[in-house]
Amino acid sequence: MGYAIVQVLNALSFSALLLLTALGLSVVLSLMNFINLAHGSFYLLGSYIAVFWFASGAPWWLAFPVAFLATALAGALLERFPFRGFYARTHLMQVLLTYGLSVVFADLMRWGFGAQILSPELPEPLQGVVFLLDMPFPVYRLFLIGVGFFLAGILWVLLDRTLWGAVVRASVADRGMVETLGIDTRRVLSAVLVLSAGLGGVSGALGAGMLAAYPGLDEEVLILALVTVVVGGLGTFRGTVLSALVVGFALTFSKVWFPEFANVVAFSAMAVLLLLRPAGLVAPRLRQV
Amino acid sequence: MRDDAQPRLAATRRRLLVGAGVSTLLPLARPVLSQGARPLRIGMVTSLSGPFTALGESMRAGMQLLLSQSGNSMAGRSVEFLVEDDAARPEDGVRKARKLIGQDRVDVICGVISSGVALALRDVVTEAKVPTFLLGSANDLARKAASPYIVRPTKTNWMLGHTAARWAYDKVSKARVLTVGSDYAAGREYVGDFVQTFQQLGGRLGRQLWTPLGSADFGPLLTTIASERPDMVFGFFAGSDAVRFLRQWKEYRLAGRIPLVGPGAFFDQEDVLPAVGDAALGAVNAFNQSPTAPASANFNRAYMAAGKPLPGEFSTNGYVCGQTIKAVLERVEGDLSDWEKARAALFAEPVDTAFGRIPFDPRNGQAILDIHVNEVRRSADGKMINTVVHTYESVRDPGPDA
Amino acid sequence: MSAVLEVSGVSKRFGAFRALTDVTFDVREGETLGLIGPNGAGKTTLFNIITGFLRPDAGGLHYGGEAIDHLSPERRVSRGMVRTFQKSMVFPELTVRENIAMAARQRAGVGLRWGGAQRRLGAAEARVHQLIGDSGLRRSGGERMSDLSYGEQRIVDLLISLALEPRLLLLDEPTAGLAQEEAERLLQIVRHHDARTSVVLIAHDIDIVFGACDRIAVLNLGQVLCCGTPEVVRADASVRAAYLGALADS
Amino acid sequence: MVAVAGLSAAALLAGEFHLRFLAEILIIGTAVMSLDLLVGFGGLVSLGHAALFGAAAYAAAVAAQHLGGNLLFILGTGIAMGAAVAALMGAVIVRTSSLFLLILTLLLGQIVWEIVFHWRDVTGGADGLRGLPPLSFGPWVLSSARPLFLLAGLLALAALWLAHSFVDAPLGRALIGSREQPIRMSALGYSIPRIRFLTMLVAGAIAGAAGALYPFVNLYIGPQSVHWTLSATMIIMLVIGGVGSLWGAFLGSAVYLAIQTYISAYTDRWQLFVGLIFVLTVLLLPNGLAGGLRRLASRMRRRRAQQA
Repeated sequence: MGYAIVQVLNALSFSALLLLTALGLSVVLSLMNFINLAHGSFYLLGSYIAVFWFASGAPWWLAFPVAFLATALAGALLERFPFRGFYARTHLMQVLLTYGLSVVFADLMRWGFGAQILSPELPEPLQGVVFLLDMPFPVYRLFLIGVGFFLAGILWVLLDRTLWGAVVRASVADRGMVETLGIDTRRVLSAVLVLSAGLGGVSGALGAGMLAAYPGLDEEVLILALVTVVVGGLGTFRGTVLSALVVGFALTFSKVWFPEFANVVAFSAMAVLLLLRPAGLVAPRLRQV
Repeated sequence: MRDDAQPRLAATRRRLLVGAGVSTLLPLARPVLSQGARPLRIGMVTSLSGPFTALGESMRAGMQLLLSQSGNSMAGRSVEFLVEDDAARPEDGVRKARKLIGQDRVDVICGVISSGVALALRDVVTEAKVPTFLLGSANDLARKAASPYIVRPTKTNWMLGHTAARWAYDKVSKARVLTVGSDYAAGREYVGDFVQTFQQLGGRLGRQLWTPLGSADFGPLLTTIASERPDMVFGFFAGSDAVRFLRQWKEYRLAGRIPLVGPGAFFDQEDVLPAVGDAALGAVNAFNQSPTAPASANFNRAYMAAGKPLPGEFSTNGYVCGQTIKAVLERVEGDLSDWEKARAALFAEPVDTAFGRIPFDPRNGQAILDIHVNEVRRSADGKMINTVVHTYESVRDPGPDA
Repeated sequence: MSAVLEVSGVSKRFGAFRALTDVTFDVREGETLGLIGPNGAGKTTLFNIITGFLRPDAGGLHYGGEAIDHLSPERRVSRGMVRTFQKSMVFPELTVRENIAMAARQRAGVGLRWGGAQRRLGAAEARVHQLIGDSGLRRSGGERMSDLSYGEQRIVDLLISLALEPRLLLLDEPTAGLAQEEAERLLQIVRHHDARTSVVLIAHDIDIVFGACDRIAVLNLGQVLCCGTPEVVRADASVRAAYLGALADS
Repeated sequence: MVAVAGLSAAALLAGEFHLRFLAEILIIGTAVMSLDLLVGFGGLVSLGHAALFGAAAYAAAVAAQHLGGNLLFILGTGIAMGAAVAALMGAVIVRTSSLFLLILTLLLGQIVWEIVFHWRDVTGGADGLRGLPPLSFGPWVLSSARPLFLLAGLLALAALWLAHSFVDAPLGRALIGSREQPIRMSALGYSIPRIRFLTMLVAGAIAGAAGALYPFVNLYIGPQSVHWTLSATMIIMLVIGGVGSLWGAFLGSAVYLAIQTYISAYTDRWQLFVGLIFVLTVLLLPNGLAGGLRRLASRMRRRRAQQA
């Protein structure tokens, strides 16, 4: 019983991690229809920041806002050039540009932070463990679950339930209309991209305790995030949350039941899912003609 | 075999690409001098991108340290050192080796981390008859893939798996031993060799778990291990997998409750231990390398003086590889033209290295090594250190007999 | 005169929105049927259902006396049911000739060939030449589509459909955005094409519809208000109230 | 003509290492060119192309181990395997597009990789297969660099010709149509799944032919040749060379492999070079080097015409 509960919690904590990595990607995709494959780089940058911040002795919880601000700044610079010119381009061109940038950033980060695996010393309050019916479960993972779904909740309120969110969505749907209201849509789009980059950084800071930080992690995280967003159905926030749970449980329980073939089983499950629902779990209704 | 019709085409392209500054490396740019005065060209193939980047950088640093200590000369010949990146991809590694042989005309090839690259190189260097000091650790390199042109100044996976089983059976647990391994060639060999020896000694095993290479989350696996309540766990992971496994091993409070044993690469001093805090404290590993082994002391000092951390396996490997090359050259007075003779000279007498005094097995060119049992202990200044608690002397791979 | 297409009791909802409710009418052989109605009346949805791009929630379609509800869009095309779209849907990167040939080859049954069938391919090419020549376009056919004016693009768009030699041609606002003269030329091409082809024409321009159509169906809020000759429709009080009146007022 | 002249000049002048390197460029280039059919003409960005290439390579290597290296037999095996995997992948992906297609091909390709990686008895697992018998054609053994290079050259020329004929044929035109206006294509009665499926088969067969020769350049095949990272590398090569030009694929693979082979000896930062060149290509040369060269050529022609 304790075993089953902890395995479910394991799945939930991994889902939370997936959700964290996917949120930023999902936000730009759903609101701006922009694919940012450099998202993994934001994540990894956030992880490195957390590693050094935790080691510095400054108040540990500040690591998260710092990671957010630093990557948001990087996002703001990239937004000016070259992202801005690619919002209206095809998905293919966006994929190529941002993937190319991620290759550049990967090597720059390796240059700056070295090739060694770095892993943060977790702050004291997160090092604990709880025993559920005699089975151990780390406090840090409970923290991840909490923060992951909390952040998703905040974003949902911010983007779906506030005027600001309505403006963002309207800016994408009908740019001209919003501009006649005296709103600078370019700044709205910049703000979304900066938010997304910051989310990437803060999720990197949060996830560093689980995934560590090393060259190549950016790509691994990107793939996980991309699979999550796509399985969820492009451009829906609800879909991303649902999909993080589905993918997280699929990956975790394939490890529980078929550890040796975990990847094959999980990949096949996701492929079948995409076959059955070719537009993802939650497909936005689009008029074709 | 070496093609003497060196292409002009390529030489100009290279010049275009890299400018005149490196033209000293151009093979045609220098007149052919007498054998003794011609510089010795050593080409290293190692991973400077891809998953083994950190290890490759360490290996290169180890070799460079030896070269600078020797004043960039061996047995009176000056040495030119060329490094090529294999990105841990065999196809790339082979191409780079062919470049070193065909274009740069190296006298010696060394290096390699990935077993796949090492095995792929085997036929290339054998066909080209280039003396090669190969550092991958797949068992086959000392067995089916052994070659008269290959010398192996490092361990095979069997040497560690086998020794770990002897120690585990004698000192840790004779039954209810669970194994967990990264599901790729090295993991299969380490765990397989451990299981074989352990069962031959009469030990009884519990579950055997495998997990895909590159796992982000070991939570499900660790929960399974916790529910199995084994008396001991033998495991192998490398690089980022090792770091994550060990950290999560501690987070799930298995550290200190279940003895953990593995081959040394799982607890590498340079690559893994600095990244896991005290998560590996008390874990035991069988390893040909240990910073506390007496033979390694001089190397440790010199390596750290160069601003590096306490050395791990691959920096030591790079250094030992250089020591071996140097020993061969000194025994034949710098003349490698007769490799048969040089090889016989190497096998005739052990070589003193940072791994200790190593004799080479004439059947396969494989080093016969002392294998240490290291326990991860806390040093006076709080660092985690692989500390020798026992040494199995002269462990010899079964080689072609296996 | 027998019916080519019978639409009986077709309904379609999108969530809470009733796009079509119990729509019934027919299209007769050789006639031109106008389909008018205000924005959002369901005209394009109806086209999508007829051509198989959407499935109706209720009701059915008969084409040439045969139920076709189970047929994919491609199968319906192969039986001579051809449509155009509200916006111009040409292949901008290809030449005019290649645009039309895409349809002509499909009509000749060689759309997916790779090698062989030279004779049929040649016939398709000839057909393309003929269509371009008959259209009155002053173009050789070698120009890239994206270099053409909008009016010319719409004409090529129509020629693509005609190259399929349709039995039933569904035109979704083919004249929208065209100058009077261009619109008339386009309709002329349709009329001169083949007397046996039935045409369903959606258009906003009432003059065009009343001038060009044998019969007219009026759609409002997803329902057919009235269907008959231009005179009958003009006289219908409900149409006047719902549609014509509104237009006249504005 | 230029291509044939270049190939024969290289065959006469270059040395052992360079010939083998050129053979590798031509083989990888052929695989990248087959990807161009999907990406450049069909708008189908696949991250699973290495699975077609690599599965064919393994099939050829295993066949050679057991039945010898007869060239035609090996080529046939590779083509059949490439087409078979492409058929499986094609059947799955025909109804998806854009990012869904990207992820689905990634997942399917990685499933192939997992099979290769785990089926140790046949594939050698992570270590790959080594010590393959060399290719043979009648009495000739094709193990040294020059015949391998000529073989790769012939393969590349044949594949290029085949791809051109495909693109010019009605099927290729329909593929372009399905990229430009998929909805209109259905309205013209074309079955887009069928177009995509047939294209996958063709691309798979060409990639399979390239894959069949690949293990024999080094008499080795490893699981990296199936991994998605090779697919991503192929896309980088394609973009640098020029999407939609077919011959640009060879240019792209040459540039990429040359950087990787030559720059990496002097700096650890070669990936930075690749990344920057890639980004600059996307920003400045949307049609890649092939498009850039073509533009340059036409400008020079115009200038010459003005002078004359």
